[in-house]
Amino acid sequence: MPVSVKSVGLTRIDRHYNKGVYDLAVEAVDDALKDSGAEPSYLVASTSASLLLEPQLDLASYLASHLGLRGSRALAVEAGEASGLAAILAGYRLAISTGERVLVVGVDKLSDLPSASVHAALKHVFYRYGDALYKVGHAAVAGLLASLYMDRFGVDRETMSYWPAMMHSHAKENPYAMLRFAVKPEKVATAMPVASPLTLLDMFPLGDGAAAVLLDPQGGGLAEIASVESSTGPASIAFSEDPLWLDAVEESWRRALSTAGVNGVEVLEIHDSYTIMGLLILETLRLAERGKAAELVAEGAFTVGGSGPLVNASGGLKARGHPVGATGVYMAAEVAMQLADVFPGVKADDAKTGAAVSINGHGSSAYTAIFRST
Amino acid sequence: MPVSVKSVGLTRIDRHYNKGVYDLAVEAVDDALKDSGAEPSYLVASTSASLLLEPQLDLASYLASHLGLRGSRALAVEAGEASGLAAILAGYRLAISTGERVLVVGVDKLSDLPSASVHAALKHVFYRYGDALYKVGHAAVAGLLASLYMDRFGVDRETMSYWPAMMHSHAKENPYAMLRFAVKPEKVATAMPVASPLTLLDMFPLGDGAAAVLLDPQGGGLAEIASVESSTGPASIAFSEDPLWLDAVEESWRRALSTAGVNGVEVLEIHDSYTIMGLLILETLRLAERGKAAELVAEGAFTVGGSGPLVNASGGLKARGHPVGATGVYMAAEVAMQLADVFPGVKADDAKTGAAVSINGHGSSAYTAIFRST
Amino acid sequence: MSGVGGLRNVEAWRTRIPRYRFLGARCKSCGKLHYPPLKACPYCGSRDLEEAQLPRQGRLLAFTSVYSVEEGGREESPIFVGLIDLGVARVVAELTDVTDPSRLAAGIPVEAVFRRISEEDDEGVIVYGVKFRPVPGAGEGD
Amino acid sequence: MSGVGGLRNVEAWRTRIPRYRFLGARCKSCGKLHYPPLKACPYCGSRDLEEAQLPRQGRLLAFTSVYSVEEGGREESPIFVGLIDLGVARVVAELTDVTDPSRLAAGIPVEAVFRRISEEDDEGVIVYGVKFRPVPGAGEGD
Ligand SMILES: [Zn+2]
Ligand SMILES: [Zn+2]
Repeated sequence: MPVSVKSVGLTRIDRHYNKGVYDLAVEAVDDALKDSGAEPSYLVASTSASLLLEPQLDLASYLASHLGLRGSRALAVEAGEASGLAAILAGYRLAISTGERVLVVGVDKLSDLPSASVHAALKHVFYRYGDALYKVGHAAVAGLLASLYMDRFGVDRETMSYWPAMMHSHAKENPYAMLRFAVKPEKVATAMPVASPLTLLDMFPLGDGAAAVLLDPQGGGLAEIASVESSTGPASIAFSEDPLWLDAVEESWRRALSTAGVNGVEVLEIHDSYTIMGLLILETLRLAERGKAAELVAEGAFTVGGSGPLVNASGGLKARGHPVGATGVYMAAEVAMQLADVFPGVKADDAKTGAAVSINGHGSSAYTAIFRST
Repeated sequence: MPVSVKSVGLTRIDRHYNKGVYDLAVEAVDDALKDSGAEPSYLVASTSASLLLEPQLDLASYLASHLGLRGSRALAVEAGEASGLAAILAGYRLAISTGERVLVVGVDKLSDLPSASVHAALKHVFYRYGDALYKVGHAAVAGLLASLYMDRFGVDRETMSYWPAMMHSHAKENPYAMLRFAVKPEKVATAMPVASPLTLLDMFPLGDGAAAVLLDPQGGGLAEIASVESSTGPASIAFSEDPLWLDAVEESWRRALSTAGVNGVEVLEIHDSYTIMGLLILETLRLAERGKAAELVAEGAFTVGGSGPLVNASGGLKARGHPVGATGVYMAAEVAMQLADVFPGVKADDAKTGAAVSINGHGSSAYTAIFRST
Repeated sequence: MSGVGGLRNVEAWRTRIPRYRFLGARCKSCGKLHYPPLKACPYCGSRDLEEAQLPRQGRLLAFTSVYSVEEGGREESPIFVGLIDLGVARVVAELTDVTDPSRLAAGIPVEAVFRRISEEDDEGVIVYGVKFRPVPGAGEGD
Repeated sequence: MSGVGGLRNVEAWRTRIPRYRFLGARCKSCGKLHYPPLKACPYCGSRDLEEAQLPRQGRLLAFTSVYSVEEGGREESPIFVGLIDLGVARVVAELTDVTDPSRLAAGIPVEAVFRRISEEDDEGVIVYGVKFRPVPGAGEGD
């Protein structure tokens, strides 16, 4: 029997000054367990940036204490920005091989410290002795990739701006999203510069959030897990023959499709920390030809009624938000809700298959989880 | 077919000023893979203190790059001081459920920073808003437990000193140990105080190290994994009816014995960050009556020729060393080597079963791995 | 600060009330108190908790003199830490105003006082909260 | 510094040689060079590597002006970062001596210079290494 996503719980992503990691995590878990009542045997926690900003080792066991799950088996999984899906992978494997219920909880807080400190911490998703060496924060690599992309494919800034606009239009309908307002494409290029050609409107906001997913090897619930796969990629964009092609994404996707026995999916959540990463993932997944993703986005291919799958109905990292260690768990929960037709926002009508694709940084690692409706 | 410890690799624990985490990890992995030649599909990394001291997110994927394992699936597991065995648990479950080889690598560096900074980082194995609140470093809780123990059971300081003496006498024979010299029991009480009644000779040294274990679902190699189990415990010693009884250790041990179908083991590596933790674990495992562990140690019960199992032939955290995130991987490797009769130090003659028991802090979580000879 | 610091500004503010007022939680299911308050009872796991004032008087169950301390605490070494029995709960806390360490002993009465827990750091945050001191005038073992 | 700092003292010392001398590694198996040197070839995974001097002259493939920078870098905002093609290898590096940002463009020649990478922090460590600058006197697109 396949492992299922029995239930999920989400908190709205926001600057939760009055809530700490345990407050947020408990809220998400309460939401996930409110109907099932079933206690999990394993707790897999996923936290990333907070580990550096407000250090806590063995966070998973202290989280178990806050949840009243003393005696459960608890551990934390970390893979940078892909931590959430890495925790789903670990939880899935635990559920399969033990036959026990596994609760996966992603939680992270980015709003407690000044943004300059947060950027210094987030920079460490890149290689410490390489791209993270200079005091340039988190955005530089995305700026380089965007610059390369525009040059190589002759894509103009305005066309790329349809990505954040689409994300905001999706997030408006998602009660869990951090940025629930529309953004016109023409406003993107002239917003505060972050790493040229990218602006603040191309970048994820710094917010706090927690998401919980209860995995059940007895089946039932929102959706089934068809496969969870991953691959590591190069340690730097400098080590890639073609940095605009994300090797780790391609490989994790190929593995996941093959294991799931499907050729594609109808609903998709992908990692768009910056506009360029969303576009490169679309192209690496072959949902758009090279250099054509932005144009397809502008044409509405990936929103409701479009020719492609529905992508980032949540609003994506850009507008739903990106509480680093929690993001992959949000993605998994959102896709499962879509397949059960209970996602409280933009919906993929009658979708039977969905996927979440998460990466760290420029693609030092990538994770793909594929779900099917029950 | 059971998952086996195919091969292991260790670096000597030391203050490796000239080696970083990747240097150490690669050394350990080279040692582990030198004979097998088999490439793993999964890499599970375990790092704990270094995460705070020399931050690197998604360390596992950068480690894969250093190992030439690009395209492998890599993630990091963290459970404080128990991270190493938590990584073994995750790796074991991955190996069972995927049928693929899993390389578990534990690595940590404690010697790069001044010890006051290291104590500030290590303090975070305790609960951030509780026992870790005060500026007292890592040793305070152990001091409290030792003080309680001496009071309650009328154990004198001198009797407890036989633990570090035994650890040093074992470590002398272990080429991978950090402190390879004898310590007389009478020197312990008068060494530099750390957290009264404990002294520097009751405490693990701050060293760097890496250990690698290749898990193979096809069997063969040094030993078989009979079970890996864990349990969370209280968030503080203040929340325990009896803080001298380690609930999480008892539960993880009970679960592991039950799954393995054994009543005990012949060779054992346990977590003795401080003398008192070693004694409390011996008692919680019922290898000594309450309050009698130190006396039994002094009588030689847990060394070669003793009445009990051989405990910490490596020299333990006390003298082999305790590179935090790596320690559990060292333990697993050492027990597997004992069962294959290739441990290059004090040997358990003809042992058929062995175990590693690791905890975080005061026992916020505990892990037990049980091995049997092939 | 080259290593890992204490509570950050916003989190120190967010978590101040229990520390300032010495408020723990009482479990409505098993009746037990604990401090600092978690979101679940550490004894029975129940999530049905209410705020509860902890007594300020207690007895020392055990203490330790910590010498190997972290940065920012070193100049005051040793620092004394106690496991304190408040009757309805136990707490681990720093001991302060220890003028004569030789009088520290299991069983002596101690009382909660409001003190500075960490000095101003680069972020400008000073953390306050409860420490315990030997009850002035009370003899050892009273 | 209230957050997460740069290289620590000992690790800055330990990793200084490749940074000071701009030394990468050449793969004996596939022949490719990379910088900073890893323990395995990023292209073919071979562990059979040898030290290799990187050329100091190259061309800018792409650049970005970074405004949202971390603490310790903010006063110099924007900071320029480039992906540089050295022929035998590519590197990501900070761009320095950019007196006229409007002349930064893909294709311009750049050269390696030895510079301070991070200022003295509380631990007293200053990290030096290679940055790249537009070749003085070379016109845009030369
Ligand atoms: Zn209760
Ligand atoms: Zn090569």
